[in-house]
Amino acid sequence: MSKSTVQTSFEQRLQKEKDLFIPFIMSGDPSPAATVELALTLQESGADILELGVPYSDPLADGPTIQEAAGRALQHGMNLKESIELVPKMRSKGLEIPVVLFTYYNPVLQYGLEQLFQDLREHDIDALLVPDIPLEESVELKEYAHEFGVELISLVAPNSEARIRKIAEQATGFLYCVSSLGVTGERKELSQDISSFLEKVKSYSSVPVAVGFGISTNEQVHLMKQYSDGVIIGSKIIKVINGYHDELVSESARPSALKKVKQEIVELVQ
Amino acid sequence: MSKSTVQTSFEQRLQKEKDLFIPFIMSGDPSPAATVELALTLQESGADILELGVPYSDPLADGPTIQEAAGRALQHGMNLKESIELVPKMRSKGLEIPVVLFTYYNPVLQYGLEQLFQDLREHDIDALLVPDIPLEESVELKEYAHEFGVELISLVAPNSEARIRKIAEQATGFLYCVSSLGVTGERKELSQDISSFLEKVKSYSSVPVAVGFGISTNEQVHLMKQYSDGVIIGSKIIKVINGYHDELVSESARPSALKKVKQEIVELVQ
Amino acid sequence: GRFGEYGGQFVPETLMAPLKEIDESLQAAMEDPSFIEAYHQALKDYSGRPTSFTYADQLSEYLGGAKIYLKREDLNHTGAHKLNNALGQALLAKRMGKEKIIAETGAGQHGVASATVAAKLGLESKVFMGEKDIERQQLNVFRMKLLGAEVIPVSSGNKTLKDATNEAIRFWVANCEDHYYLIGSVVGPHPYPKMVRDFQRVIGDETKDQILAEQGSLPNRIYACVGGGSNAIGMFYPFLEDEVELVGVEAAGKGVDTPEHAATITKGSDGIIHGSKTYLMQDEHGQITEPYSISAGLDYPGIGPEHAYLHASKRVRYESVTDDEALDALQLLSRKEGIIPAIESAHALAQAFKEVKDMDANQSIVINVSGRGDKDMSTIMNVLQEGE
Amino acid sequence: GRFGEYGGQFVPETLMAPLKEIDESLQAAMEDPSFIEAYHQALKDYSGRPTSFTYADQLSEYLGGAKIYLKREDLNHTGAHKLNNALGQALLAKRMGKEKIIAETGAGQHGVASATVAAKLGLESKVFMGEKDIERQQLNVFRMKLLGAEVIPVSSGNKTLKDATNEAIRFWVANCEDHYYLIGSVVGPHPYPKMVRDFQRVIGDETKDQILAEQGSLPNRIYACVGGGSNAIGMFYPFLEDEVELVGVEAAGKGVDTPEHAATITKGSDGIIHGSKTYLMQDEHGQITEPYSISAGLDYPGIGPEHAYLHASKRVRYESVTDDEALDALQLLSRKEGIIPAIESAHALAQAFKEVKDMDANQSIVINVSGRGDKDMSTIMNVLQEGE
Repeated sequence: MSKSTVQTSFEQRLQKEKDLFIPFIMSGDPSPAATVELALTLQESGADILELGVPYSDPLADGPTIQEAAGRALQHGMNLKESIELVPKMRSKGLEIPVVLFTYYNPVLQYGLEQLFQDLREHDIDALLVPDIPLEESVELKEYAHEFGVELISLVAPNSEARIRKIAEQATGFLYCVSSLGVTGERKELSQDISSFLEKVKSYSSVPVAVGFGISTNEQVHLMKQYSDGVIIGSKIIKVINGYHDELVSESARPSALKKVKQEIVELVQ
Repeated sequence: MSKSTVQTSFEQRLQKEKDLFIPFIMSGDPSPAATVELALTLQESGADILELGVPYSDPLADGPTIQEAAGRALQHGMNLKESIELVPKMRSKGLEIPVVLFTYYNPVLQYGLEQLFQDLREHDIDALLVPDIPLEESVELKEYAHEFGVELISLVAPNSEARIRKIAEQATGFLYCVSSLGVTGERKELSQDISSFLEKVKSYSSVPVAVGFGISTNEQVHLMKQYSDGVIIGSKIIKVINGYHDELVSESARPSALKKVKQEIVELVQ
Repeated sequence: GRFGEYGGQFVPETLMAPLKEIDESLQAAMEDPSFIEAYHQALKDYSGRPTSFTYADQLSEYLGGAKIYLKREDLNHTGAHKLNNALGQALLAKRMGKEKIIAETGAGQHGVASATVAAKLGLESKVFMGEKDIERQQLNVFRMKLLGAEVIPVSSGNKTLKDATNEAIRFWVANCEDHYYLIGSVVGPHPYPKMVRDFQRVIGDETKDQILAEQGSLPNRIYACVGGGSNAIGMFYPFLEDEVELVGVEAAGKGVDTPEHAATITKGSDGIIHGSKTYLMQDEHGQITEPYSISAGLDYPGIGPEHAYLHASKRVRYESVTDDEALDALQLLSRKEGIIPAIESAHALAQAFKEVKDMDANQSIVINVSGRGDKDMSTIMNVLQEGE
Repeated sequence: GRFGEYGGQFVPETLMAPLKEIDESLQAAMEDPSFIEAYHQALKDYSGRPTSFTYADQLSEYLGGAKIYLKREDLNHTGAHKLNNALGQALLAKRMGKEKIIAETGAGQHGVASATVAAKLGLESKVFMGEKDIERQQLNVFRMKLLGAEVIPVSSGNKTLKDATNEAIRFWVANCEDHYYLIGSVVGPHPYPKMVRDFQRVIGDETKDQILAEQGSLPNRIYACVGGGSNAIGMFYPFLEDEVELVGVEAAGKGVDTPEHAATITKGSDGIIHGSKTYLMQDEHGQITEPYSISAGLDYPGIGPEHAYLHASKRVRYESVTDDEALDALQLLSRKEGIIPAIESAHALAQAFKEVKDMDANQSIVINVSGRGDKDMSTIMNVLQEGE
C-alpha cells in the first residue's frame, strides 16, 4: 500500500471512520438544480460521504431503479462534465462531506483520464468509483489518482476469494463491499454469510469498510452497521427521491419536498 | 392388324369414310337431358361420329374449356355409369351415328374393364377412347374391345415418330390425329408441318384419319379436311353449347336454344 | 417401367416421345461415370452431403428401448431431401440440352428446390402452384421468385398440389420439345419413379455406411414418412435386400376414420394418378378425392408406385399418424435433441416413438428426418396457440 | 486477455471470479483431447460439418475477374455459423458442471443456437431478448420456446440487442454460481473473445483445407461480414500468417454519412463495451449510441476486440456496405447460384462483388456465407415490394 504521506481531501473531509452513511444520488435526477439541493439535504440527514452518480447509457452493474434514474438524467442532457460541475455548486452552498464520483469507464475514456483527474481535483471531488474497473484493469487510473490526490474507491465481492486480500490491502478512501452477488437494488434478505466475509475484509483493510447493494430498510442498516464501518444506500434513496419527482423539479415546491425526503431518509438510517 | 372379320357396330353405323365431322360433347353439361338432345342436334348438323365425354376430376389431356365442362358435369353428379346410360336414350330418339365414349382410365378401372365393355355393348356404344392409354398400356383394353366388338380409338401425335406406323397400322374405328402438341382447346394457328405428318399417318392407316385439337374456325375445318378424312371439334363446340347454358337447362327454352346451337355449328363446319 | 403391377405410363400420346427421350438419356447418363461424378460432386460441394447421422442420446434415454439414430436430411441445402433429386434431374436436363425446366409444387419445397438448381445450372424455370397454395405459402413464393423462377398460378380444380401437377403436365404436353419436367417425388409415369428413387437412394446408401461405422451392424428398423414417398424410397431402397424392418408412415390427418386424411395406402385403392398405376384416394366413380394433412408435403392423394408394390409384397409396413401425434413428436424432438423437424418428418418420428419403447436397449432404429421445420413454424404456432 | 491494447476485463468485481473459472476450465478443456474430440464429433454428427465449399461458377462467369468460392456456413444446423460456438461453449459449461445457461440474442439466431445446444446437452436455458426484438422476431421466439428455452423480455434501454446483453450480464452477476453465460460473438470480457474465436476457427481451418484441395494454393482474398465479428474472425484467424488479403465488411446501413449505420470501425472510436476495450459507436460523452442496419446480426454498436487490433495493426482491411448494396448482392447470389444468403452475409458478398471485377482470372477469392437467408425473407419481401 503506497499511501501518500500527505492527507488527501477525502481523508480531510471524512469526519469519522465508523458508522458511516453513504447515500447515492444520480446527477440530474430529477434535475441538476435538485441534485445540488439533494446533496445538502443528505448531509443534513447525516450522510458522511456522498456518492454522486454519472448517468450512463449501459449501466451494467445497476439494477432497474438506478438504470431508470440514469435514463431520466440522460434525457435532461446530463453528462460527466456537467456532473462534475455540480459539485462546486454544492460546496458553495455548504457541502462539506467527501464526494465520490461514480461513473462507468467508457465516459471516463472519452473525457480523457488526465483531464478527468485534473477536473475532479479542481472541482473539489475527493474520490472516484468506476464499477467496471476491477483491480486488474486499474493500474492507469491508480497512477492518476495518486498524482492528483484523488482516492480511487475499490469494490470487493463475496466471490472475490483469493483476491479479497489483494483488493482490501490496496484500498484507499473506503472499501465498497458488495453485500451479495448481483446488481444494485433493494433485496428482501441479505446474504447470510456476509458477516464472515466482512470480517475477512476488515482484517486486511486499513480504510473503512462499507457495505452496499440491496440495503433498503432500517433493520438492514442496523444489521450491516454491526459488521462493517458503514452502509451505502443507492436504489432506496433514488426511490425516495423519485417519489417527489415533480415537486423536486419545481423550484417553488422543492423546499417542502426536500423536507419530506430528509424525513424519510432519517427514518431509514437513524 | 388383327381386325375381326365380322363388321363391328361402329363400321356398320359409319356412313362414310371421308369428310367426317366428329363433334365432342360432355355428358351432363349442361344437364343429362340436354346432352341427349344435343347429340341429336349434332347429328342433324351433320355429325358423322359423336364423341361423348365422361367428366373426370383430373383431365390431364384437356384444356380449360373441357376441364370446366367436366367440372360442371361433376357438380351435377354425372359419372361413367350415367354417361353410358344416356346413349340408349339418344338412340331411342333417333341417334344413328356411331358413338365413341371418351373417358380417362381411372374411372374405367374402378368400373371394371369387363363390366365396362359389356355395358358399352349393351348400351349401343360403338367405340371407346381413353386419352391416357398409349399403345404400350392398351393390351388389356384391346383384348376386351376385340371380345366385345367395341372399337378402341387410338391417338397419334406429331411427335409419335417411330411409333406413328405402329399406332396407325393397328388403329380401329378411326385414328385420332393430334394436330399439335398440347392439350385440347382452340388455337389461332395450327401447326405448319401438319400436312406431312398427316400424309405419313394416312400411308399406314386402314381406317379414316381424323384431326383434332385446336380446330375452332370454319377456315381451319376446311384446311384440315384437305389433309385428312375428318375433323374432331371439342372445345369450340363446348363453348357454343355453354353460350346457351341456361336455356339448354330449361326444358321449355331448350328447343329454341338447340336451333341456335345447330345454326352455329353448321356455320362452323359447312 | 413397372413395380409388380404398379407404375407404367398412363399418359397422353404426346408425352410418350419426351418420356422415351428422358428414359434413354437417363440410362446413358447413369452409365456415364462423368455424369455420376458431377452429381455426387454437386451433392457434396453444393448441397452439403453427406448429411449428418445423429445419435439421439437424450431421446433414447428419455423413451427407453432401442437406440435412436437420426438421418439428417434437414441439413441439405434448402432444408430437405428434395435437393438430391432436383440436382440430379437438372443435371440430366442440362445434359439433354434442355434450357428450361418446369416443376409443380404444393407447399413450395420442391418449387424452391427446382428454382434453386435451375439458378445454379443457369436454366430457366417455371413453377406451377395452386392459387390456394400461393395464398398460403407467400414466403416460399417470394423465395422462388428471388431465385429467378416464374411462379405460375393454377386456378383449376381445388387449386392445390394435384391441380398444379395436372397443369404442369398439360404445359409440358404442349412444350415438351424444349422443356424438361422436373417431378418432385417418386410419382408420375415411368421413368420418373425409378429416376427419382435413384437420385434419392443416396440417403439410404449413406445411412448404411454411417450406421455400420457407428455400430458395426445394420439397424433393426428404419422409419420414414410417405407422401409421394421420395424420402422413404430413397432411405429404404438400399436396405430392401437386408434383414431390416422398414416402416413407411402416412398422414392420418384428423384420423383415418374421418374424411380428412392423406393415408393413401391405409385407406386408398388401386388406380391411375399422374400417369402411374398405384394406390390413390378416390370415390366409387374413380374421381380423385382431395386429401388432408397438417403437413403440406404429405397432402397428396396418391403414392409412388414402388410403395404400392412394396406394400402389396409386404416388404414395407405402412402405418399412419395423425396431425396431433405428429405435432407431439415434433415438440419432443425439439426439446430433447434441439432439432425442429419438418412436420412431414414428424410423422415418421411419431410412429417410431410409439414403437421404440417396446424394443431392447441392444436394438437400434433409424428415423429419416427428411426436412427441417422452419417452414412450418407459422402453422405450428397457430395450432399450438389455439390449443392453449 | 489482450489483443494489442484491446480486450481486457472491464467488468464488475463480482464477475471476476466466474470469468476466472471459465478461463481456467477452458484452458484445461482445450488441452484435453477428449474434449476436443467431443467438440469435433458434435460438429460432424450434429451440425453437419465440414460445411461445403462451393465454386460459384455462374457468378464468376457473370462478374468476370477472379474465381469466386463460397464457404457455406449457411448449411450448419440452425442455419448459420452460430452453432460452432454455441456447441463448444455448451460442452464447456457441461464439463464445468453448470446445468443452466444464459444467452443474449438480437434477431434470435444466437438464441436459437443456444436453445438448440441446451436441448441437445440436456441443459436449462434462458435467453434474454429485447422487447422490441421479441415483437419483430416472433417466429424465432416461438422456435426458442419450442426448443425448451425460457425467453426473458428485456425492457431496459432501447429494448434491443445491446440491452439484452446488458441484462444477461446483470443476471449472470447475480447467478454466476450455477449459470454459464454463453456469449454469441467474439465480444465481452476475456476469455470470451478468444474462446469464441477458437470455437469458430473451424471455418477457416476447413476453408484452408478445401481451397488447397481445390486449387493447390491459397486464395488471394477472403471476405467476411463483421457485426460482433465471430464468423469473420473464425474465417480469418487461420490465415493471419499467410499471404492472403483479409477483408471484413461492416454494415453501412443507410450510409456511413447518415446517423443510421453500424459501421463501428469506419466511424467508431476506442471505448469499453460489454466488458471489453474495443471500437464502438458513441457520442462525445461516451454514451453508447444505437446502431442501425437492415441486418439484425450486424446491428451492434461494438466489435470484437481482436478486430479492433487487426484493424489497428492493418492486418485486416475493413470496408462497409449499405443496406441497398447488400440487398442487391443477396439477389444476385440467389439468382446466379441458387443460394439465398443471410442479409448479414450479403454484406461480405457485396464488397467482394465490387472488387472481384478488377482481379485476374487466375486469382481466386473466398466469401464466407455465414448464414442462410430464410430468416430474412419477410424483411426482404417488405423492402423489395416497397421499392416496386
